Amino acid sequence: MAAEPILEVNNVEVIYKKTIQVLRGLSLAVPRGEIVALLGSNGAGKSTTLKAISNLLALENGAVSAGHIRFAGTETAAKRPHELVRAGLFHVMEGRRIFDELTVEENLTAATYARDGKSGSAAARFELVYEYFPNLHTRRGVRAGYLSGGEQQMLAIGRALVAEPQLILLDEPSLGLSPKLVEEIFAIIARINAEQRVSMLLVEQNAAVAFAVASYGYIMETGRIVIDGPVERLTRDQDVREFYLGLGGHEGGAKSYRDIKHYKRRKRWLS
Amino acid sequence: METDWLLLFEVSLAGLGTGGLYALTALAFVVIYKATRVVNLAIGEILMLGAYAFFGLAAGWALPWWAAALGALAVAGLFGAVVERTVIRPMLGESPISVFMVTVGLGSVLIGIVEIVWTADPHRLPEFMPNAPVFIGEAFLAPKIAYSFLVAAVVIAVFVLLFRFWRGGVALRATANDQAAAYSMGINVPGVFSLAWVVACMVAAGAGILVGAIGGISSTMGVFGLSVLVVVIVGGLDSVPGALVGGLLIGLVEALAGIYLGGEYKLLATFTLLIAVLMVRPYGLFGTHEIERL
Amino acid sequence: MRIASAKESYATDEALFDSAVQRAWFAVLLLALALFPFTVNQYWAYLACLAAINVISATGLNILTGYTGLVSLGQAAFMGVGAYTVAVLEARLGTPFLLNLLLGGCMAAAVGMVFGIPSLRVKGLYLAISTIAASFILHFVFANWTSVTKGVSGINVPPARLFGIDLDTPFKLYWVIVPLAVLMLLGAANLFRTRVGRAFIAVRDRDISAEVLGIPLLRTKLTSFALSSFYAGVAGGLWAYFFRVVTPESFPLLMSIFFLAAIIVGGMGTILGGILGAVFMTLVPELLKLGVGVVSPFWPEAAVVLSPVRTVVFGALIVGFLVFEPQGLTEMWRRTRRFFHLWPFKT
Amino acid sequence: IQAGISDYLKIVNDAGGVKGRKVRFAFEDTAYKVDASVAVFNKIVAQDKPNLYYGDSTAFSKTINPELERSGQMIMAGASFATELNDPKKYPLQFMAGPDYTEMFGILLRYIAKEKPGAKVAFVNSDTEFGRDPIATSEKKAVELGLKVVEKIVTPPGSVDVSTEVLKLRRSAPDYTIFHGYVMAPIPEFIAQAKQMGMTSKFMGTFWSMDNSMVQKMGELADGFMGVMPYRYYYDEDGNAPMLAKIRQMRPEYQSTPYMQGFLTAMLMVEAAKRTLDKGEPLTGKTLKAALNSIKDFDTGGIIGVPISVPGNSIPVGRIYKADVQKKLMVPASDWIKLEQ
Amino acid sequence: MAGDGTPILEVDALTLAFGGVRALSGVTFPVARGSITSVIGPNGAGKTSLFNSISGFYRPQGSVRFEGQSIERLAPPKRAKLGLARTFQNIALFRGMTVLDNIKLGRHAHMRTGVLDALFYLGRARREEMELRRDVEERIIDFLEIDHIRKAPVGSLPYGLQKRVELARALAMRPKVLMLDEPVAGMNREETEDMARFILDVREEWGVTVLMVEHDMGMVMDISDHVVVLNFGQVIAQGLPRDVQADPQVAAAYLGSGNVDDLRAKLGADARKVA
Ligand SMILES: Nc1ncnc2c1ncn2[C@@H]1O[C@H](COP(=O)(O)OP(=O)(O)OP(=O)(O)O)[C@@H](O)[C@H]1O
Ligand SMILES: Nc1ncnc2c1ncn2[C@@H]1O[C@H](COP(=O)(O)OP(=O)(O)OP(=O)(O)O)[C@@H](O)[C@H]1O
Ligand SMILES: [Mg+2]
Ligand SMILES: [Mg+2]
Repeated sequence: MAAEPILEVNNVEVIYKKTIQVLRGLSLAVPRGEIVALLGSNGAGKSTTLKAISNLLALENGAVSAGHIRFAGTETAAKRPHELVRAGLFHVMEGRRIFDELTVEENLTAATYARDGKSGSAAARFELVYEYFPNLHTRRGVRAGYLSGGEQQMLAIGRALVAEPQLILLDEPSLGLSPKLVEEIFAIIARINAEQRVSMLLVEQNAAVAFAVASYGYIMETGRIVIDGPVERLTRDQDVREFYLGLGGHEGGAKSYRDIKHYKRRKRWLS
Repeated sequence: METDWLLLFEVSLAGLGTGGLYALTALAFVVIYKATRVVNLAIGEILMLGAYAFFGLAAGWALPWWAAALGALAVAGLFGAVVERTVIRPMLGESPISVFMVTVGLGSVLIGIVEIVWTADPHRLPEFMPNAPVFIGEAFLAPKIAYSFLVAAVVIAVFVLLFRFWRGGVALRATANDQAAAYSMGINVPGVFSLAWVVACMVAAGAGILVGAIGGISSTMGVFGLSVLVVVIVGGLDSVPGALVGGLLIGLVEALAGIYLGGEYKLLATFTLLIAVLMVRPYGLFGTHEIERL
Repeated sequence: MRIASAKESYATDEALFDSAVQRAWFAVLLLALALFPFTVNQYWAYLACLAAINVISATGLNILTGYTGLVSLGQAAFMGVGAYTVAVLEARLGTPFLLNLLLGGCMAAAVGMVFGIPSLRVKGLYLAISTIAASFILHFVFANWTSVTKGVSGINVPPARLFGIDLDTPFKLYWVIVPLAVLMLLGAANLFRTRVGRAFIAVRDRDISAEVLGIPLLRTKLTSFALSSFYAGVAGGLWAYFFRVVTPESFPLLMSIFFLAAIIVGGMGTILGGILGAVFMTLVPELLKLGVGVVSPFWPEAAVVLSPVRTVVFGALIVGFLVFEPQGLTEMWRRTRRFFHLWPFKT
Repeated sequence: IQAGISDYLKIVNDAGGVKGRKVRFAFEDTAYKVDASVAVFNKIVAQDKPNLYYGDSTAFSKTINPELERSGQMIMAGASFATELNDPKKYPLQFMAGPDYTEMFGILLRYIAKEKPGAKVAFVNSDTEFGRDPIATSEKKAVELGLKVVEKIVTPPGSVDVSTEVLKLRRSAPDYTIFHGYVMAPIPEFIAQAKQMGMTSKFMGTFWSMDNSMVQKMGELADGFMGVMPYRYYYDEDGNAPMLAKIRQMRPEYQSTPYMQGFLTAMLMVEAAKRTLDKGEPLTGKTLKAALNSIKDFDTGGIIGVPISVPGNSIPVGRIYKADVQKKLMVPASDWIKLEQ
Repeated sequence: MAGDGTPILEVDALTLAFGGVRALSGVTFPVARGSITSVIGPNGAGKTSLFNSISGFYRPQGSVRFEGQSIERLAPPKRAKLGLARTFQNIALFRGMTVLDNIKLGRHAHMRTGVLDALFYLGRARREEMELRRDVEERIIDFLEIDHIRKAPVGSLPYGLQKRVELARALAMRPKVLMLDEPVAGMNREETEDMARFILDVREEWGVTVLMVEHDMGMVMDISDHVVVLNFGQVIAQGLPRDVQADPQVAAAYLGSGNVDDLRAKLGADARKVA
């Protein structure tokens, strides 16, 4: 990689409540303008990684106990969370975390705080959001808590659009979305990335779609990266195919859930 | 007994006047609740602190009344900032019961401190409001009540406008709704917290000066906060218009109950009203309904 | 970890005290309680009784607030109902002592249920404030229902009689109050081994999901209110026999706050928390007095500021515990135990 | 209060004590909470085995009475002048160093009846046990004296804004308004608003709202405020008051009326103890109380302006004082009024 | 099985509106005894609302029949007692309890212990609790392979295990119909496989009917017997999985291309368009 990456994570360790270690020397990088996927099983520490980057760990009694995180060349530890956001690092948190008591439009208004210090009109960005997600436009006066899961996810991404950041951390954007909407949202993610040159770090369970938009992938288990590489290479990896893409059936095709055995092969990287 | 319309009118006016003070104090309460989801049971004691600070500055240091009032507001603001920083912020994320008990504790500490510094004896504030009686038509209205009502009305109007037209209103509510998410929108969450506490404590202190001017000050004047609690519950914990309407309503009900039933019925009437309102509208008249979904 | 230790049966695993060591400690504790009054003077017997009464009431509140999540500021008023019931029964009808207590509890439970009705619709802090209403409305009744309560001057209560003995000193009452407290605590602990207690916790954690899972909300909440007020009522009844006079001002709102503070300081939602909190909060004023005794030779005015200092300390304790030890004394107790458990291998 | 007690005991002990016995004084603050008071009582009784006890609130006095009788060891007085306690049958071992609240009202009403026969009177009291205490009986008393009780107003405890009550008061246009159950608030605001409305009523208070420093805090409003006081004020130099002189010598700054109360209580207690010992009897509750009741035409050294007796549990004597705003003092407005039993 | 042929659960003309939003309009479909029936549909189509209506949390118009009996007037706890158990879209475990207690809680409606029994913990209370413990341990905990976490507080568990505990709790409810709202959302392939296996086994070994909402088409198509498609609160198609999948209306409203390679191709096209 020639240019300096927009985000660099080096040997980071994270501890919750001074006792529970979750990240154990994790390193990764997001090159400018690229989408990087971060996969891993439940509880591997993906969300924790994102929170460590956006400095939100303290709210959950967590702390980075070792390592460095650099965003656009500066240490993130030196900045407070809202300053990081205003500097262009936007975190779309797991579980959407929309303000359920505010209306849809007020949710977008809240995101304008991320634009403080930026030029350009927020109103134009609102238009853009409503163009990407017409559903939101029809429901803009409704309290967001009453939206369906998918609509809430749209709103969460919409807020990121309003913020106009340089780097978006996306935590499981496909969670609970219909297949069609997943495609649409990922298409929009790809579009945002292409049109606005926004870099993204994408955490996903749906490996197939994640690989469709990302250029590089990391896979983590219990707090550290176990394999990484360009997406093309990862999709050829036997374990990735079986455990993340569900492709390990006979003749390499998709295997059916009806045929699942009651015993499991262990992942190579756990041994 | 024939109805004495003039009395009814005068009593209603007096009730509304007190209601203005309730509304003002309730506003302090609502601001904190809106931004931090803290039910601040110490509001009555903060009001007392404001009144005593004014007393200390005006009677003790012999400052002119306006300087003493500004000083008292500053003291209360500082108090708010310190309390928010040292006590409330560490409680982020704890259960609402815990946080509200913290404010109960704070109230107790304040009472104790005031008693240590100024003893438990009651005092009177120096006079600073015009003394000429106010007549509306034939009806008499105590001047202090009238002027207090004016002050309260102006302050509340300012806040209503602020919440309506200022982006900060959204930031406040967003922060209350989900702190982590508000942070991730670029909202300065600790800043919002501090601001809310500072402003609310100043409003409460202002109310305290007015209340003290009317009824004198003592270490038990915090019970004023109890009526205010009824006001915010009836109006809705997070609603500025609710504070206003609730304040006037409770003021009126207390006044009428006091006259037509007797003083011992005042509290009974307001609390009965409280339960009745809650049975019909569980979130008060204007409070936001909690979203309940599965 | 405990999971690893093999249990012979589910029954032992479900027992209140699940190891022989724990049972032994419990026996020692009971013995200590039995010997206590013989080793101290009347003053300490008095304090022990008062603490035990507070423990009962705090445990009741813990059932409602700590376990069911319904914040109540009416506990003192419900105690008042119990106390008045007992006072009226004893002074007017002269019915037997233990029966009066039971009826006092039941009366309080009934009144508690009535004030619990709003809890179906009214949630959280709105509910907390509406229980303050209970406090004031009941106070009004005590003060103005003169034909029964004798109004503001209150009712004098003859001493309790048991087996022909007048229980008129703390020393004698100790033998009723403390065993009763132990029994009621065991009852509360049992509760949370069964479906009833689980339903309470479920309502606290997520009430609407609980309903879909088969827990009738109103019924559960009212049960909790009733139980909690029953404990309050019995505590109030004992209070009446203990202080021998009941007036409307005996059960102020401040007392309800005291109980809430006690369970917070002790640790909400644990039986031990109610005990530790109530005992601790009862003793703190006494400790302060000791402190004043120590400094008064150097600072003669100390006794004069004792009262405001007590107010400050009361508040500071609540704040301090919530900020620095949100799980309360129970958590400190556990930590200490863990320390001795591991000692000397680890700090 | 405790300063008054300890000062008098110091005088006694300096003079050699009671029949050679020193009087020891143990003090604890109770914050006027019944359970705290009872705790203190038990502690002091257990540790010091006293013969003389000074309690605080009415509720405490009532609560502790059974215990007092049971132990039979001591007599007790307290800060409360509750009418109920003034019943030697129910409270045989207690007394108060002044008139009870009903007697205070009685003194006020007698004064009014003399000044302005047939006057219209209004009672304003707080909705507390303390506030309600004398109201019902005093109303009868007023009628007996030919006065008209035109209004009775009750304010909730701790209420600050009384404008509606003042409106109500104005409608009844009383000649005299008696406040009871307050220390200060809301009396000043009551008077202020009443004056603004042009009311001509005279305003009166009872013991706890009559301390000079309190009254003077009302400033201008205090002008004309009067009330009943069983003791001489600290600065009162009229008449022959050697004890007051002594107090002024011990404590150069103003001492409040509760100080006087404590002082006099201690005086009576010591006197009772002395008389008991004189008779050669042991110090028990019964003997002490009997000795106390034997006190007849006792000279208080000027604390009270006339010789007193303690026929039952109270000393039904008092005097009307009136605030003088110029001098910032309470000055006598009547002679000493003694109620016959 | 009694009443063979008749569906165990029939939803008939359910209509539900929130303000202006029609969450359900005239939804009608049967759930055959012993089947795995899936409900799919776009976000906001009303699937969760449908579940909430069946379990009694919402009160829609129309009727719900369970084993031939109308239940739309019954309160939620009564329905639970009849054998309608469910899990929730957003995990709804009781954070203050251990895994074991969470599971035990599911049995609440089937127990009779009263407050007095509970206080004394004798007789009925003790007997019932012991029975419950044995049943939970031997049938549910073993079956779902969660013995290692039975004493853990649920709050600290990873997401996948939490979902499994929810399933365990639903099983403790003695379900006849088990309603699962997005059982594998947020799970990776491997965990999804585990869950699919449990669902199949529950049906095989316990004879429980399963009604499920899920967006993971792979799993839905593989294991369901019957699929119901909702869109804007209306049933737009139902039938065998492959028939539904072939329905063009369903594909347009819900499925998208269903093929990642297509997605990639489309994205590539988008990107080129921009460039
Ligand atoms: N606030 C917290 N306190 C203690 N432990 C925590 C906390 N948050 C997360 N953990 C633990 O840290 C580990 C990693 O959590 P994290 O949420 O980062 O996982 P994840 O990879 O995002 O999983 P998922 O796919 O479920 O979102 C888990 O074992 C979790 O239990
Ligand atoms: N309590 C409510 N108040 C108002 N509107 C509601 C409520 N519950 C649901 N809705 C609305 O009803 C519609 C259906 O919601 P529902 O949650 O049933 O969708 P869903 O099919 O489960 O979607 P998803 O797949 O995203 O979970 C949505 O538009 C939602 O906004
Ligand atoms: Mg995660
Ligand atoms: Mg749904």
